[in-house]
Amino acid sequence: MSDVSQPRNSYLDAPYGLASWLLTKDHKRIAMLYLISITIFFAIGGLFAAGIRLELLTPQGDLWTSDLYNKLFTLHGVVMIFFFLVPSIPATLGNFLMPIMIGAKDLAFPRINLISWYLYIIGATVTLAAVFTGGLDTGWTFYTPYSSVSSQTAVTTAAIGVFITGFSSILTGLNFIVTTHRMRAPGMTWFRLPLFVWSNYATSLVMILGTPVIAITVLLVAAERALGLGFFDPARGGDPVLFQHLFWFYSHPAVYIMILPGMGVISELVAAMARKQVFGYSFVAFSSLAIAILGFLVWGHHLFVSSQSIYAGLVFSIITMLVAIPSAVKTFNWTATLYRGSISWQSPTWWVVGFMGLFTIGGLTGVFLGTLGLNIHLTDTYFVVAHFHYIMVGGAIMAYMGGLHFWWPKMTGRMFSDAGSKTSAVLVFVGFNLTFFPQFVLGFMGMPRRYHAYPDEWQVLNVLSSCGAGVLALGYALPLVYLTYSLFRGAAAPANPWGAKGLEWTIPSPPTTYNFEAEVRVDEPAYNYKSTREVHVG
Amino acid sequence: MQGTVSAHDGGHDAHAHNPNLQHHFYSMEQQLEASTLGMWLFLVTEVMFFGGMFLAYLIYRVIYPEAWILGSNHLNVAMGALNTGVLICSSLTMALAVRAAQTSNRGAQIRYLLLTMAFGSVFLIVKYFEYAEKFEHHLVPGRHFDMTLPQAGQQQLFFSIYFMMTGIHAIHMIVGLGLMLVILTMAWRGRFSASYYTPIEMSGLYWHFVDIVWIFLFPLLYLLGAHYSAH
Amino acid sequence: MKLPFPLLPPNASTVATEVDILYWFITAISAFFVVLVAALVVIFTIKYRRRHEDEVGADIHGSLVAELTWTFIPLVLSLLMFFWGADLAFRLARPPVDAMEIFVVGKQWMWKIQHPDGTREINQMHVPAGRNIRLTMGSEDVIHDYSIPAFRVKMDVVPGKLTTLWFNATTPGTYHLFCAEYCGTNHSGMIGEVIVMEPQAYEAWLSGATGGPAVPPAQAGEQLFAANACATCHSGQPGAIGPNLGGLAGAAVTLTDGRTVVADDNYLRESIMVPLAKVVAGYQPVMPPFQGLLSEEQVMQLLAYIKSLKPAGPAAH
Amino acid sequence: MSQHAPVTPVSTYVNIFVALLVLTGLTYVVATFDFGLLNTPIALAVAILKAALVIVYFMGVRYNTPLTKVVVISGFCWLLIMFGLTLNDYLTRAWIGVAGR
Ligand code: HEA
Ligand code: HEA
Ligand code: HEC
Ligand code: CUA
Ligand SMILES: [Cu+2]
Repeated sequence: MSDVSQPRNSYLDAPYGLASWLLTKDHKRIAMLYLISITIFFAIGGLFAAGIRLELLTPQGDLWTSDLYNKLFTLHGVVMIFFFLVPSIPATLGNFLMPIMIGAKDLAFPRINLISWYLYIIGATVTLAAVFTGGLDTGWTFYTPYSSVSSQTAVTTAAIGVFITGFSSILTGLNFIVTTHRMRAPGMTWFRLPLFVWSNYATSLVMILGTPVIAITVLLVAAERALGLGFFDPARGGDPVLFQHLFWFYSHPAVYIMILPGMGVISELVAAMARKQVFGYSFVAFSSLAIAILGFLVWGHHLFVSSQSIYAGLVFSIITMLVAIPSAVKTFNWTATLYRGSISWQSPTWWVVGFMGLFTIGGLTGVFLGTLGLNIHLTDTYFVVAHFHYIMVGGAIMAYMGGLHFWWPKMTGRMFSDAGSKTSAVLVFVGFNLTFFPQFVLGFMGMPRRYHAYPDEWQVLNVLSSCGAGVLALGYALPLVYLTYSLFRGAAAPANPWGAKGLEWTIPSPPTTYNFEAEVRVDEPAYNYKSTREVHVG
Repeated sequence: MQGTVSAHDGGHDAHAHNPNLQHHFYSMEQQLEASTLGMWLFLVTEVMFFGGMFLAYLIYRVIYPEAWILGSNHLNVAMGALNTGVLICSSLTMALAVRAAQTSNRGAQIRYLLLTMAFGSVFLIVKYFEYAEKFEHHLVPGRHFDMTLPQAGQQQLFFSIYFMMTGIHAIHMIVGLGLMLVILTMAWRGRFSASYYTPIEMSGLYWHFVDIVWIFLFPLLYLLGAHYSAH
Repeated sequence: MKLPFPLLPPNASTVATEVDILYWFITAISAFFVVLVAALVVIFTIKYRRRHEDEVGADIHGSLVAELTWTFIPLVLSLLMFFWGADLAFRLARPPVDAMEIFVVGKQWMWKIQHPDGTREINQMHVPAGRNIRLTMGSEDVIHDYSIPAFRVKMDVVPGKLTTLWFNATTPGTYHLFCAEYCGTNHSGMIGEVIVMEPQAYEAWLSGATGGPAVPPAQAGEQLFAANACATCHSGQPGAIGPNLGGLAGAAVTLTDGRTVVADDNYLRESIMVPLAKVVAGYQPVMPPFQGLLSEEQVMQLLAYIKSLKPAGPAAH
Repeated sequence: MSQHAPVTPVSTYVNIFVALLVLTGLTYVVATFDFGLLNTPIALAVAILKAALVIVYFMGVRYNTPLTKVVVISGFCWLLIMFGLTLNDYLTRAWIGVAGR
């Protein structure tokens, strides 16, 4: 980032040197640190995925041993969930944008923000240590008694890694909540907040209320393995299903940690790309809270065939239906926002369109699974695998990529290749559907998940899926190329390249260390495009 | 757009020169409110953290009521009660230490902090003796557990939960003592006064929280079987 | 049209069609919404594409009527799915009373099956078509899951308790049997087949099957009852150390702490493995625990024996 | 407990302290009697009361903003959600009378 026109005092080069980055308390730099780390973990997780899909090209388990295969999908799940998707949007875009969007100079606790990154790195290192000292083969769900008694792999180490990373997540959530409550600029009332802030706020609630429970849960497993204590051990009368309750008490809400920030990004992007007030602002805002709260009441839908009481199943099933409603409300509001908008065909829109289709499919197949009688046939099959990839890869990552492109000029001060981004969006969309749609069909036919070998008659669909994964990988590798390129050769970005509304677009790209030179006072609602003409592009 | 950038006071002037005001806050008021909220949120995460263990306790107690009573009968109620008293004393001295900061009384701060730490240490020492006793009686789950006890398996569950909960509580006490050491040095240097005492106040919240956990652990673990032994 | 590879699972049980109807119903609703959303998004992006650089969208803020509409319609539809699915689930959960009972034991990594006449097999389950069949399942180590996609049924097999699954196979043929809960290294090898036969063929198969002398589970249970000296305490005589087990299965039992529980399979299992967990009122807690001494299969046989006892007890047998 | 909150008199702290000690003694004594099913509710009620005293007085919640109060209360609500919905499973397991359902 040597040449031209960046403001000399941008946060990127205010203090120089590696130490100034590793000890920074600037939320924007920490966001960049996170960006780099999660990209690495995405690539690692993707590498494991490639291993999975290669094995599944043939029905016989002939490429890897079954042990290795089990480690591959376990580590794929663990890395993608705990080290990529959970921190992805909040810790990068959220970290960068939350303070700016509300007119603050930083998050409430800058030092804690840095600590949270270090915890993430330590947790990740410990987990990687587990990978190299025996791996991990429990599935990302760590089900007991397999994890606590039976598995021969480095479960204890991995559990401690996840435990530590949990605190990183807790601290980020805590920081965001306090920031939203206490750091808003004068005039930035709750109903003037950008919807991205609302959704990150809701996410943070889930983080601080749920994450401690997964922390203690994996700690109990580690203690059971390492210290000989017994919590879930059937030989001592322990109930393995209790572990599942504890695990899903966090891990269901955690799926909303993964999607809510994405929903926030989509709200921002829809408004900016259509230059229009988000349809039903308060419904979209409150639906985030509704998802966060109701999301805590449905975890039992992962236990429908686990020998949980069927009456508990009833309760969890009906609340699962209810939690789908706020997502429906959001989907329709985004669609309605496009109506009579002025829709740009620049690349962020392409990611948004992809998100809308894939998220809807992913969400609706969740409703299949939440239906009590149907879940019995579909659970633990590839139908579930397809469901969650549709939401997490098709939904959350699509949103993340859209957001990353949209705010890239602000974060780096550089414009990227719009054509590159569009190509990548199309590749991802096509590759994604090719990879995961056949899995719905496989799932309905009964192909169990976590299978290293499968009956011959399912090969065609599996090959399709593996080919799709190749296209998908290309789609994800491409941005790596042109975004990196843009850092060195990209045109300098103006303060407001999209002609969008929002405090972040009023300051230079990239911003200065404390974001705003003077105090900010807000006097209009978010997405106030109607009186716009004279304002944009400063 | 919204960024009508203006010079706005926001209480800026009143505290502008307080050396304890961090750059990204506008006022001491805002800084204090942020810390308080942050601390309480942190305590909520602690509630959920211990909550996971309380859930395990609750469920197994529902399934194995008898084993729970048997297990609880092995605990030393007198020591548990003593420790409850000790912790309550430490909470009082902690509250008084914060009060001493509010009234800018450096000597009292130091005195009360030292007392708090003393009580905390007594708690840990008593705990040590309790643990030692459990080791001796083969009540530590695992290979050496006394399998001749009735419902030995289920009692192991009870003791697993007992050791996990009290163990993590004890770790919190140790962390608390470390925290107190930091606060003590700060108090020593006269950092706290009526105009700024956030760190001591926040540490106090933490200390009281750890006390509250024990307030629940004591009846749930120790007193459960007391009326049986009294017969 | 016949594809060289299947896209749908075989349909071979009475509930399969019911499950499929619900599946296609939800698929139809989902397809409707996916198409609706996708079409609107595409149409809007094209129709309202930005014409010149300074253009902004129309100043529309929202509409309460619209919000209520698209809250209410999905709500009604999803509640419909819920009730339908719940009703189906209860039918899948409650085995008919006349069902024939087969025992299944899962262990890393095989399925052991025992028929009512004592015939055993491994990783294969022969069943007669047109009969209600109830599986009582236990696990020797970790959690497994007994899954037969062609029947649309599946149930976890959990260590430390017994679980139940039932079906009524309609079409003779051979179907996949999977372990659907991850259970370690050879999870994907813990597979087998379910062979549905005409009832006569099934009877013939039973009598021709090898695998050792077939002792019916209840009879094996009786032997175990004697071998483990259960009868010394459970003689059924008045004044015996332990309660009379005759007629116990399914009856209500009062415990020392005043609670009343129903003596279902898991209660009986627990009474044998961990007797002191629930002590029957009027008795001393003296029964020794058999956890670790009896295998899941033996417990199932003991249960079969206990269930076969007339109220008068073992003596009258 | 904002900067301008009134300083609590020492007597209040001491009173609360005494109350806590008395309540501890009370649970101890009460536990030696058998109230049957009421044993646990009584012990818990006393513990909750003690915790409430600590939270309200020692931790000074009464001088805090409504937001802090909401935070405190919601923490315990979430605990109840976790307990409640898990118990919802365990307490209804035998209802249907089919093992494992
Ligand atoms: C980001 C992650 C994410 C998200 C957001 C969701 C969202 C949802 N999930 Fe998913 N889920 C996972 C990730 C996620 N899930 C993962 C990882 C697993 C597997 C874990 C494992 O076992 O490894 C899983 C598993 C899973 C199961 C258990 C399957 C099993 O193992 O048996 C269930 C069951 O109910 C379920 C349901 C739902 C529902 C109802 C939603 C809802 O929130 C979806 C709501 C959205 C919509 C409904 C779409 C938009 C609405 C409309 C267009 C209007 C029309 C709507 C109606 C008519 C209802 N999910
Ligand atoms: C965020 C979560 C996330 C993401 C992004 C993905 C992404 C992918 N997942 Fe995965 N997946 C899970 C979460 C996720 N998954 C979880 C939780 C499980 C369950 C685990 C369990 O059962 O315990 C699972 C399981 C799972 C299975 C089932 C395994 C089994 O049950 O046996 C399969 C099979 O196809 C699969 C495939 C894929 C594929 C093809 C991708 C692709 O989208 C990946 C594409 C990405 C890349 C290929 C990398 C990106 C490329 C670059 C950045 C280029 C640069 C790289 C280099 C130069 C090295 N995943
Ligand atoms: C030392 C005597 C003794 C032996 C040996 C013994 N039991 Fe028992 N059993 C008891 C007593 C006493 C009770 C009642 C108290 C209780 O519930 O623990 C009981 C209870 C039971 C119950 C629950 C009865 C009810 O009414 O709910 C079952 C079932 C049972 N035993 C089965 C067995 C089996 C099977 C064996 C052998 C494998 C066995 N017992 C061996 C003494 C014994
Ligand atoms: Cu057994 Cu998987
Ligand atoms: Cu879920």
